[in-house]
Amino acid sequence: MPNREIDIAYRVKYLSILDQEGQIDQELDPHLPGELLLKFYRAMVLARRFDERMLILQRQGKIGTFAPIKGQEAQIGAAAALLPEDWIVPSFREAPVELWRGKPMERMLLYYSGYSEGGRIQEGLNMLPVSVPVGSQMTHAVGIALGMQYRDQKSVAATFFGDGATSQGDFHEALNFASVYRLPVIFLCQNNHWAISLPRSRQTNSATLAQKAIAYDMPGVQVDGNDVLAVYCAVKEAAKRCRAGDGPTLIEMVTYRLSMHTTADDPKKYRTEQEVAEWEKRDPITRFEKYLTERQILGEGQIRATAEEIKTQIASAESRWQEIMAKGIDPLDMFDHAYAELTPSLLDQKEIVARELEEKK
Amino acid sequence: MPNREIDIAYRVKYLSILDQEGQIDQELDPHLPGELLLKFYRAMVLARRFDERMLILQRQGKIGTFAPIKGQEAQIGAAAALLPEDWIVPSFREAPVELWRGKPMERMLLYYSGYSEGGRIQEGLNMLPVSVPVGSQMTHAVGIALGMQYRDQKSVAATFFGDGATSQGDFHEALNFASVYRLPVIFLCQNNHWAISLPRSRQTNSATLAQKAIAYDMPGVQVDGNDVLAVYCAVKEAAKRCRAGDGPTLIEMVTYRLSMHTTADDPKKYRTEQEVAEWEKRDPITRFEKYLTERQILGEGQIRATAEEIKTQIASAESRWQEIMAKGIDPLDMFDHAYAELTPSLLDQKEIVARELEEKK
Amino acid sequence: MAKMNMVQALNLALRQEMEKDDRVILLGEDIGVDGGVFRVTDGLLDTFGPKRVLDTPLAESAIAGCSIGMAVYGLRPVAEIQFSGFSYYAFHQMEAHASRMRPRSQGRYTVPMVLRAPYGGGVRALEHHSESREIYWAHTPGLKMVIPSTPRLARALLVSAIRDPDPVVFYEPKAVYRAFREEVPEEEETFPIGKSRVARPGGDITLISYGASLMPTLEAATELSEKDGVECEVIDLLSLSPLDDQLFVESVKKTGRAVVVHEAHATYGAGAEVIARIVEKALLYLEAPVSRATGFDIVIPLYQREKDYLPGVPRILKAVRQTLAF
Amino acid sequence: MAKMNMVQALNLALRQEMEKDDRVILLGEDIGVDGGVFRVTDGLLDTFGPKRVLDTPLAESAIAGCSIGMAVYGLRPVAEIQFSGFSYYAFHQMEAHASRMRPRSQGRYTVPMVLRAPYGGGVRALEHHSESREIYWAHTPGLKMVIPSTPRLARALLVSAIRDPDPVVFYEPKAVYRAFREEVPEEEETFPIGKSRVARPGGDITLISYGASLMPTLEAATELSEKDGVECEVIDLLSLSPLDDQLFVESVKKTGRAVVVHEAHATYGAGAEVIARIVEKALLYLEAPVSRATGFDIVIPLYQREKDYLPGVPRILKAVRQTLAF
Ligand SMILES: Cc1ncc(C[n+]2csc(CCOP(=O)(O)OP(=O)(O)O)c2C)c(N)n1
Ligand SMILES: Cc1ncc(C[n+]2csc(CCOP(=O)(O)OP(=O)(O)O)c2C)c(N)n1
Ligand SMILES: [Mg+2]
Ligand SMILES: [Mg+2]
Repeated sequence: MPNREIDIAYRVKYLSILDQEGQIDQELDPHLPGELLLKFYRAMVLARRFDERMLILQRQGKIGTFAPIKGQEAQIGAAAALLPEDWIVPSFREAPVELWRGKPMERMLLYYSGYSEGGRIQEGLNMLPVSVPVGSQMTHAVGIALGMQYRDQKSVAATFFGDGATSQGDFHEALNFASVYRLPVIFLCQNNHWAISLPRSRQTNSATLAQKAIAYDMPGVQVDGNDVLAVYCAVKEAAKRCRAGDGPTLIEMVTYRLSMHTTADDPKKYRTEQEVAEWEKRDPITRFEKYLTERQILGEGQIRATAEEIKTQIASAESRWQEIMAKGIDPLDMFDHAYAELTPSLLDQKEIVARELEEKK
Repeated sequence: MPNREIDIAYRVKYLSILDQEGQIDQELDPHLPGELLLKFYRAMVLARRFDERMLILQRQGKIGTFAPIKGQEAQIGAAAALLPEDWIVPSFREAPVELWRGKPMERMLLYYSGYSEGGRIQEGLNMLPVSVPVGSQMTHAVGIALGMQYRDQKSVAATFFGDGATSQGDFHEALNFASVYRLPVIFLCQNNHWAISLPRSRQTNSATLAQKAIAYDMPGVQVDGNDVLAVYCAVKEAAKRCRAGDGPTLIEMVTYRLSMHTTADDPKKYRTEQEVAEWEKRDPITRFEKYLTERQILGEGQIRATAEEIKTQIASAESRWQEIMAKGIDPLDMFDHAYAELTPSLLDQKEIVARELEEKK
Repeated sequence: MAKMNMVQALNLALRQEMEKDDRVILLGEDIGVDGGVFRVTDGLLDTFGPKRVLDTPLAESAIAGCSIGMAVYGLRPVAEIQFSGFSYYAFHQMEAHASRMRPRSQGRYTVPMVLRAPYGGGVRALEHHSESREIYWAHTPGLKMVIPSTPRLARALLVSAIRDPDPVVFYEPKAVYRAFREEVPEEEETFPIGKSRVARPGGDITLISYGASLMPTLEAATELSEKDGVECEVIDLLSLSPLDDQLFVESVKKTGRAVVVHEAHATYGAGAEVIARIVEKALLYLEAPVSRATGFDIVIPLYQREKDYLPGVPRILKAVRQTLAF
Repeated sequence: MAKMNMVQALNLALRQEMEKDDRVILLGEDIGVDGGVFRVTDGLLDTFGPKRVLDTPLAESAIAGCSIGMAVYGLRPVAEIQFSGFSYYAFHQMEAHASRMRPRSQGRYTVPMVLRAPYGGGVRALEHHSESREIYWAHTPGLKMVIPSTPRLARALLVSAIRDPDPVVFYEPKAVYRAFREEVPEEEETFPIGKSRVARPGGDITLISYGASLMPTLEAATELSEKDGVECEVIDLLSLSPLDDQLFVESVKKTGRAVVVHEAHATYGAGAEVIARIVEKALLYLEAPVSRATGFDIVIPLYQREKDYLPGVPRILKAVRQTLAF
């Protein structure tokens, strides 16, 4: 057969469980315990409320630029499908995941209000700091997975990135390495349809992002990224494959950035209100709330109670944040984490700043 | 269908026309004129003989390191399928293509004997210089194609690279840009099974390199890269698509590096003689010679005459090379192509060398 | 003449060069529909269309690589890297190709491209958005590296950069983008690449700076004049490569004292080369060590600490007074 | 003690550290089966197996990125970039991540990795195989940058680099790889990163150099002693970052004169920083301008012109004699 079609082993799948009306696909229902479903709900609402609060603080000049996550809360399904010993390597739009994992809100506020000290991650939390250079963090997850493989740990390294990030060379290199070494990596692409002003359709010409997995003979899955159940199930399955030694998976979570790119951005310049309205109908929280209510897992009272609780929780994080700032953070700290030990030049330079601060008093 | 397979538009094809016994597939025979077939033959033999001669010169210390092309001569089929106004952006293992395009052998000898002057490309020849950093040249072809599109030229930019190069991020970025802008680029991957000591199977996990095109909804074709007719036809077709405005194609030419990676390399360290012997049976020249002979396009006498002619041709190129070197090339030239104009510092620095050379006399 | 900030002045330069020369093509992330995250390319897509203003996928190496190809083909690409902190994704392309196409092809091919990128601190930006690492480019032969300091100069230098036959890396001080306005003539103006200028004449000490640091340097000079009666001669380098050492060497011969000011890290920063040139060409005129008021050898911290990191007026004043007192 | 060339000495360092510490993992192109194109990793795959000696796909950015991940996870990756000319594919990874993981995470995560790469000219190599651009790394805060000059020092310095808690870029002068042999003790030796050394004591003039340039510098010193009766003190920097200025500043205080020698481009090269430090700390001791005998501000040419490009003995002699005659 000298002119034939080549049979490509991998096919790309699409998964959706809970549709935008809150109707579940009976066959695919993972039958998760109500308690877990409520945890999902609470995490998504917390993420939404914290995001709204950050936006207000930013508009008041109390924090600097940050990347809102509104509409992408179902990402917590991915974090929920992993174990604490698994590693998470985020991009910069994973506040919901960071919260799920237990990063304190005051630390996030500290970071976005311009204190490097906010970047610290508490001991025991297997998560890298926010990574701003688009696409660059995926190979770190691959390296971590190499470590797990070397140490015979049956853990997973999951890394998040956007649709825009798939255009970076580092995306390709990361998937290739992960596939060549059959590493326990889950590549979680948050396709939120926009990379600042560039729509997904002009970012790359492929019908799906998931199909890019075929370049590496790697399973590729597209899921409804606003469906927390689908996200959870897809990641759970990929994690199972990882732990069994069957290598990496690429998961495209189809979602939408309902808010601006960052607080420095004006999306009116490049997209229609209509498009946004269309996606508001597919809000991950609304449909999940509807589903939980209809199933009587969640009641009116509980919705209100949760809202109150979350309000208090955010307020008290803000107080702690204010306290930390009020206590003061030594500006000279900026020299202390450059290297394990200060170099002679840095000692001199630290001295310069110390004197400047002294004179300013 | 919430859990369904996604239909990927593009399928990958395999093309072979002339098998390793020199038997042609009647249906696929492109029926090229005998004259053109003889031109192919001559070009492949010239490339082989020049390569052998370079190896001798290198072993004698007369030229420096270079990358032998033995076994990969059918690449000229790709150059032959293009027009003079098309651009070629090579890697470093395309001496046959460079010769086909008319780059003088003395210039190539000059380059590999350590004279930057050898890098010059004559006016009118649309070809970039050899590119050593693996994978980096593909985006240049994409840029050239952007230029063609902008200027409404119906030309093609064809770029060569190896199997190893497909692992570089720049490969991915180049294919993505070409596909997004629907550019007239042909990506010609010479899969010669090795990247120095790394076999193709460990370079990437995909069954084919051609299937990587699916990541960009781009046609991907795998051809027998030792079959000059298949290479010619595949590139011809891709070029047609380019000129019609239908965008880029990825072509994987399956071939084999019969010689060492470069003259600094010892392949015995990493591959078996047996594997090489296996591939010698698929030699692109042997099969083509057999085919031409059987078809009586080529006779014994002509084979000998061609060999003699080529010998003379190479010898006279060597003489011209020796003449250029004997005439002497001014070492101070090294400053002259840094910028359009020498900067003040470079004038000073050129003066330093001028004085050093003076004192050495 | 209209009063413009640097963003507007850069926009003017791009617009006029695009009108004049159809080889000029812009490409970069979010430069079209969005007009660039700092609005430097605002309105240009509307005027010139998507064939001349390309919104690219998110890949800096490809942006540089395609620019190289376009330039070889005969165009004059002006690529925007959204922040200089991301220009290092394109570093190997510029290092290995843009800078070498001319020598490699022995002059047959040239790369008349411009790589624009906002750089520097002082605007409360996120991580990786405030670096000042121009030396990476300035130390790379085959490239030119310029940094304007005012709107009018930015416009003139950008026009020169676009017309330059060689690749130019053009860093734009984002702290200056909207800091002040200056008269910018509608008619064409250029400024020669490879030349510095006297930003303020004076005879007591020479202050050498560029880019965003020029503002505090001039402020310090004013204060020194007013409070100390010291007249600083301020040299604005503008071009880090080729480096024009004539102006500052002449100035130091006159003043005998000098301070170099820049945001970039001190060690292996531009100040070092400036000092080396002074030593080579005017050692005997020196009456005091040349000192440096610069950023430190650490990553620039998040925005609360930026003012402690950046060489502001107090640090400059101190360096000048110490140098004078030596 | 066995006599070893630098390749063997580096191999010894890797082998012993791998034996001692199972966190040490090697990765790179052709480092396993092939033993590295310069054979630095020869035999290590056989001894330690494919889990500790990884032949990687051809992607420098991923090599660096994976090393960062491995280091964060608690391993001690030693990555080889086949030639320093290709290390710039990994530049953004090192610039944005390796160098910043510690400050970004406020000390929670560190990147104890080594990025090894052969650098420099003089071995008749192809284009992109002869660069000397260590300043890119040395100017990057958060990284360390060292270059050994002899087999014994190479071994000791590599051991220190592997044990260092921070990322170290380790350039190996390939012109020295097989140039000479030196006694290298079987037992462990380290050399502190951030320290330079006196390679030859003397009182008349200070020559400051490092890496491959140390050989011609020492040759020139011998010739000056024999022919001119001039005793040069030769300082071998070894560590470009952190830069140890104490030794050369002390030496210049003694001799009053200095010449810096390196292959790298003159402008913004290491020499500039060395001169700036001398000016800052020992200006009044200087009896002549510090001069530089270096590579030029052009891409290093193909091998026939290398000797005219590189700072060889004649260029060094001339610089020294001019400095002495000043
Ligand atoms: C390497 C790099 N280039 C450019 C930027 C500026 N930038 C920040 S986010 C962004 C778009 C990212 O799009 P995507 O990957 O889809 O993630 P999203 O913002 O949609 O979550 C850009 C261009 C950056 N941070 N890093
Ligand atoms: C960026 C880069 N990394 C490493 C090298 C060293 N090197 C030269 S060729 C080569 C292998 C290339 O393999 P492939 O792409 O398959 O081309 P081939 O040599 O087989 O023609 C390597 C690693 C290089 N030239 N450039
Ligand atoms: Mg996005
Ligand atoms: Mg190959």
